Amino acid sequence: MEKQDLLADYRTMVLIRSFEEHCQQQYTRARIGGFLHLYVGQEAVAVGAIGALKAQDHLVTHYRDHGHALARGLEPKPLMAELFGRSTGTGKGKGGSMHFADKNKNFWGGYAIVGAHLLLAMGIAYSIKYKREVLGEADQDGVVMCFFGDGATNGGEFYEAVSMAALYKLPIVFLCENNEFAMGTPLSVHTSVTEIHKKASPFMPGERVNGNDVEEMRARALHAVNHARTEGPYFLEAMTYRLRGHSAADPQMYRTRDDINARRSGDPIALLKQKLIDQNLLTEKQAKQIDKEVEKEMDAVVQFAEESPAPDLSEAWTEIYSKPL
Amino acid sequence: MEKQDLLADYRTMVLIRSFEEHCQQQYTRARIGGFLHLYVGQEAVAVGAIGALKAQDHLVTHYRDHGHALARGLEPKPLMAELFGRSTGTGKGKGGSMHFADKNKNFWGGYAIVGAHLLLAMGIAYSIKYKREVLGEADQDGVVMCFFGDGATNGGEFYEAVSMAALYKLPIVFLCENNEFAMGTPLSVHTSVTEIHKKASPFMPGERVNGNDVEEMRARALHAVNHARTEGPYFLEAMTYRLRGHSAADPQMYRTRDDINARRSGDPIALLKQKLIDQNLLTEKQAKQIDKEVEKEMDAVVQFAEESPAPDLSEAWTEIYSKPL
Amino acid sequence: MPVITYSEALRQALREAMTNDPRVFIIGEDVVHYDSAYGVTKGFLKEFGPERIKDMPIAEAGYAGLGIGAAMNGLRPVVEMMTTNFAILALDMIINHAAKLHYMFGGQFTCPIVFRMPNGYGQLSATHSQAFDNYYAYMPGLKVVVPGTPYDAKGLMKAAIEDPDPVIFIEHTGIYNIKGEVPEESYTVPIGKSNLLRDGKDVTIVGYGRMIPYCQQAVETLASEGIDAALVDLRTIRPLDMEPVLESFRKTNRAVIATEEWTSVGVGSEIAARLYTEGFDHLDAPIWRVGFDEVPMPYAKNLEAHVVPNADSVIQAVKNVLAGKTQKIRQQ
Amino acid sequence: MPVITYSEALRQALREAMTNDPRVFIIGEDVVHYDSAYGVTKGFLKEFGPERIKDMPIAEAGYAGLGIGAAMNGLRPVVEMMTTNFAILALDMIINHAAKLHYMFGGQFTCPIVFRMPNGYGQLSATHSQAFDNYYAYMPGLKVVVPGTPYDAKGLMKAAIEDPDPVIFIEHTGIYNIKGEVPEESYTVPIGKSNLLRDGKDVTIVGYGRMIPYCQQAVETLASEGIDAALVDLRTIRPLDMEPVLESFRKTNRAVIATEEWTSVGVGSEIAARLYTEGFDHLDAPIWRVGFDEVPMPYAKNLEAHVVPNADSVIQAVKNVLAGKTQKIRQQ
Ligand SMILES: Cc1ncc(C[n+]2csc(CCOP(=O)(O)OP(=O)(O)O)c2C)c(N)n1
Ligand SMILES: Cc1ncc(C[n+]2csc(CCOP(=O)(O)OP(=O)(O)O)c2C)c(N)n1
Ligand SMILES: [Mg+2]
Ligand SMILES: [Mg+2]
Repeated sequence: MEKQDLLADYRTMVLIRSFEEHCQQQYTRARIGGFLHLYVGQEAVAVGAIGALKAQDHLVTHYRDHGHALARGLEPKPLMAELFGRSTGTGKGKGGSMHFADKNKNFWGGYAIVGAHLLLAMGIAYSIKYKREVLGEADQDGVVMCFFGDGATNGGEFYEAVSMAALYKLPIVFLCENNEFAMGTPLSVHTSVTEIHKKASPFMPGERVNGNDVEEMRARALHAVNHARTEGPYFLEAMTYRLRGHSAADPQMYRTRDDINARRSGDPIALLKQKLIDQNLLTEKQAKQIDKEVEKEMDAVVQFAEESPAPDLSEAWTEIYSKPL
Repeated sequence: MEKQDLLADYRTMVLIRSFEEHCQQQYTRARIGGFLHLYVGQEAVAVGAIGALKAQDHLVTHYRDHGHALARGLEPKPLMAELFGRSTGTGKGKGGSMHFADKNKNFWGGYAIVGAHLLLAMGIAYSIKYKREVLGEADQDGVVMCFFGDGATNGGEFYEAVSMAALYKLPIVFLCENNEFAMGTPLSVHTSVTEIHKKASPFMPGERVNGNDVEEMRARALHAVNHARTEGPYFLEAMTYRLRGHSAADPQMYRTRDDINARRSGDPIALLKQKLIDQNLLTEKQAKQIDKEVEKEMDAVVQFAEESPAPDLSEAWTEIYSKPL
Repeated sequence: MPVITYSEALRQALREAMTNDPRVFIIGEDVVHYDSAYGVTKGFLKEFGPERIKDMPIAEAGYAGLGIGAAMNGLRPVVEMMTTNFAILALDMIINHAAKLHYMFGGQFTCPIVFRMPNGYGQLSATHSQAFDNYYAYMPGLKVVVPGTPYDAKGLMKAAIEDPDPVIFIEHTGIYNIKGEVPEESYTVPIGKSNLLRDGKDVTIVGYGRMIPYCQQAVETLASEGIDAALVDLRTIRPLDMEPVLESFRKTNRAVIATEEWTSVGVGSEIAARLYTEGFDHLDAPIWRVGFDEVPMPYAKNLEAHVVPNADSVIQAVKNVLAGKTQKIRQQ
Repeated sequence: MPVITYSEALRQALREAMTNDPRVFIIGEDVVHYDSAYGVTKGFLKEFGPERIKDMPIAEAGYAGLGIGAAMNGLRPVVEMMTTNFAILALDMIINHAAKLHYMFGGQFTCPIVFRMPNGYGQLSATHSQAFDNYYAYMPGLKVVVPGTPYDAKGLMKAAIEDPDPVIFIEHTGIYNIKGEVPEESYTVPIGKSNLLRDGKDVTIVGYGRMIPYCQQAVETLASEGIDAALVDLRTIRPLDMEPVLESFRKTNRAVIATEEWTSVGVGSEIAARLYTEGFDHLDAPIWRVGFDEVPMPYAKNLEAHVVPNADSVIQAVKNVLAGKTQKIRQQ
């Protein structure tokens, strides 16, 4: 596996942040509709964890999927186009924010039924093993990484996924982003086991890691992925904090501005920036330069989305079945 | 709580066994229809555990409910009548074997969707706490005991019940009868965590007990019920073995006659009988006498069922709603 | 009479029930800290305290079961499912338990519970924009109400909470803000009674829930064009009360059925089947059904707008019926 | 041609698919150690080994999801749900995932999966004796087949496994042992095509699945009484192929719809609605629908027999239609 390039990670994190800021803007301008769940504050989790994956590995995630898609290397343009509901979007405008996907990158998509996609991820992991062991495809050594939130660990589908992954010793990493809230419900209100990884402890090894530190995140993800590839499922609980509302329309009655401000010290981008500066890998000036470049890229991204055509109305009736009747 | 009367327990266990043998006979004679899940071999669990309950406590169970009903003190006659589909049955002939119930005994019924009734049990426990704390009913100090099998611990409803019982610190004992099979599927084939109580360990204390020893069963159940009454949920895993098929129609392809015979040494009735004889609490002659009395009682039970009328056809249309529209 | 929103009407009914009966309590996702996803029970925490309204974990079956167990033991839970799309995770609880347990234990237990759940859409894509009215309306043991006006929202909610049996209460995110006259006093609207909202002689429009405001618009537009349409609001979809529909149909001899669901195998199918059968001697033209186009809901604004019904769809359907046209339903 | 059971016909199709394509595998509860709950895949463990057929934990959503994920990644799972009653625990997987994912990701993923599940009853009481055909038939993105003969059981199973999209395959515990002619060779029966089983001039009977054998009996009895009934087997209930039904109806002008489900808001409702609408000009009498009485299923033998449809119910319905009677459906 590659040596971690912290500067590249920094750039990706800035890119994600900027993408999200632009989403918020375009949502306010009503160019983006529906539910918009921003990833602001959690960037180090996606960048660190997904950085631990190889090309043949697989990714499955939930509706808060922008950061995961960008970290996996999906192009921002078709993603923004998807948000605009344009035919050039990753889902041809049919999926929107919650359903980014790119089959070519083994990015199996964002799903919007909380907890449900863990089962699909488990199934994909099952199929990898089946292909290797039954179909004799020796090159099938991929690992599935599945992202979800703390709130998603209360539902039965979570449990069935974890339990079956263990039963069949599947190559899968369950990655819980514990951002301390499920929508507006605080962690301790929605579960008695607030150390989320312990919920999986009867079934598999796991640990809690600092999800705001991209280095630690990547290191532990590498360990987890390695374990999954060679031995079986592993559970990672990444502690992080969502700096924006649950969705772009969330009035955030459940916390104060002060609450949020108090957590800005944990902002993973600020932390990484300071670390890079401390290690003489980055100067303030270079950081500004990165911001500028990213900003410019984003302008082009928004422009691309804007200029893309809306889907033809006949598209409503395509892709219901892959083989029409 | 009463001092355990081992002789009374013995009698109840023999009663359950005999009831089940008669069920099997009547099933063969097509007087009983549908699915018939016998409790033969597991009698010590019901008698021991339910013996730990007080009158104000509650019982919820699954489709293998005959032993639980009898141990709770339901009369055999209306139970047999229910099996015969007669209007004198506990459910007026509408429920059958899988749905015994008696509201007056806080026996909330047998349910046939595997794992689902754990949630109802959790809800009943919630209501007890609510009545005490919100409605101010000081006498609400009941505990719910919920029975289920090893196979039932793989589904999401199990998990949600356990997790929510812990979150709300409910007065409930989860009692898993681990009889090593879910229908024909062996324990180690259906789960990676064969020490079932560990599945609940992130959420509550629990332990494995010898479910074939009625003394141990009752002692640990007393501990569990006490814990539930004063502190919150508790998990008991009772090790036992089903000596008959999953249902009366099961050809038992998944184990041999030898397999079963090898387990007869664990037969809870034989074990208890020996213990009582060893302690000079019972003679072979007295044991025979008990068998005879029970046999006689059962003859009357079957006769009652036989002579009871089938429900009037109009009964098909009653009790769909409690307040008809 | 005060004019208030559908949402406020629901709130009044819930508040009244909570105030009058301490056995009534509310559970659901984000009903407390988030102050309720669509604002219906906003402020209830302050008013009733943390034991009477409780945030649930994201475990739909779990808290449905909590409610059912509590109802069996004499409480009166109102369970808020955030949307009907998530409620299918609790179907086993609702279908196999709430709907069945009074019957299967020979009447020993009752289950006085209300499941609130909204339908709706709004660029939310395929999994968040469905209607499952038919899943519940099909089921013996359930009562299913779908109010289409603020007045009925309040009256049916009161009736649902007072009802000793399980009631599925289907709302709609698209009409929480519509307004209408609602008495301040307590009243109930009976479950199982359809309501003639407007008499007319040219065609009978039958609908419920979210389609009612659209139908009301349609009826007005049609009137301005000289078409006199009757409108019947079913209000309850199990059990179905067809009598007011038939009474109107015997005068108009033509009908349009407007339901917001995929058209095939829906509640509208049953309404059509009954209307044709029981109104057989009064049929002048084929009935037309208005619903979603039968595609998973797309995200893009233009596509979504293209496949959902609205007032115009109803107007067009009426015109088709009056012209004697025959509907061909597309499934693919 | 060999005469074999419905069950054996299914087995042949499954065996053939398993033999020809190593991507095909079977998962379900008690399919291995118990040798399959209703015996359809008996002996498959020996024939195909433990990786190709696997006992699942009692986690319906879990193994449905396992199948869907595997299907997305190129395998061809056949998922056996022990009965349709338990399958509702997997509805989120089927409805919100299998049915939607091709569409919502703009065609990037496919989901070639077959969900097998039997309906049935037999003194099993309320939670084990239901039919949910309508839940699936309602859903865009799914195909739903319900074979009523051994021939179709084999041919449709082959077609379902070869289909690149999710197929719900509804069987019935009551007809696993019926017999019929089934070619030994490989063949498929196309999904989405109804089948005229018998031509007739007096009335058109429309049914599918378990009702087909009953309808066949009914048709014979009716013939012996001088009533010439046509019989159309829908075979697929999504998408609906109404053309053969209409063709017959245009000759008979009268129809009976026989489906084993609660009558209201079922698949039969849709068939009736379409038949009335599209056959409007050919209506001579109200249509009659045969189904379960709308009660939770009781355990007692006499009660159960009283509320389920059979050949006699179909015969009686035909006579009612021929007498011009109007059906009143009872919901309570
Ligand atoms: C089954 C289901 N129930 C409820 C919802 C509504 N909902 C969407 S996101 C969410 C909160 C999820 O919280 P968490 O899993 O912690 O993820 P986060 O949003 O914090 O990343 C809820 C309740 C849903 N989409 N699916
Ligand atoms: C949700 C659901 N799935 C499947 C079944 C069919 N079924 C009935 S009992 C059973 C096995 C249950 O095993 P376990 O929980 O160990 O209980 P035991 O029968 O051993 O007492 C199965 C699979 C069911 N009733 N409900
Ligand atoms: Mg969270
Ligand atoms: Mg067991």
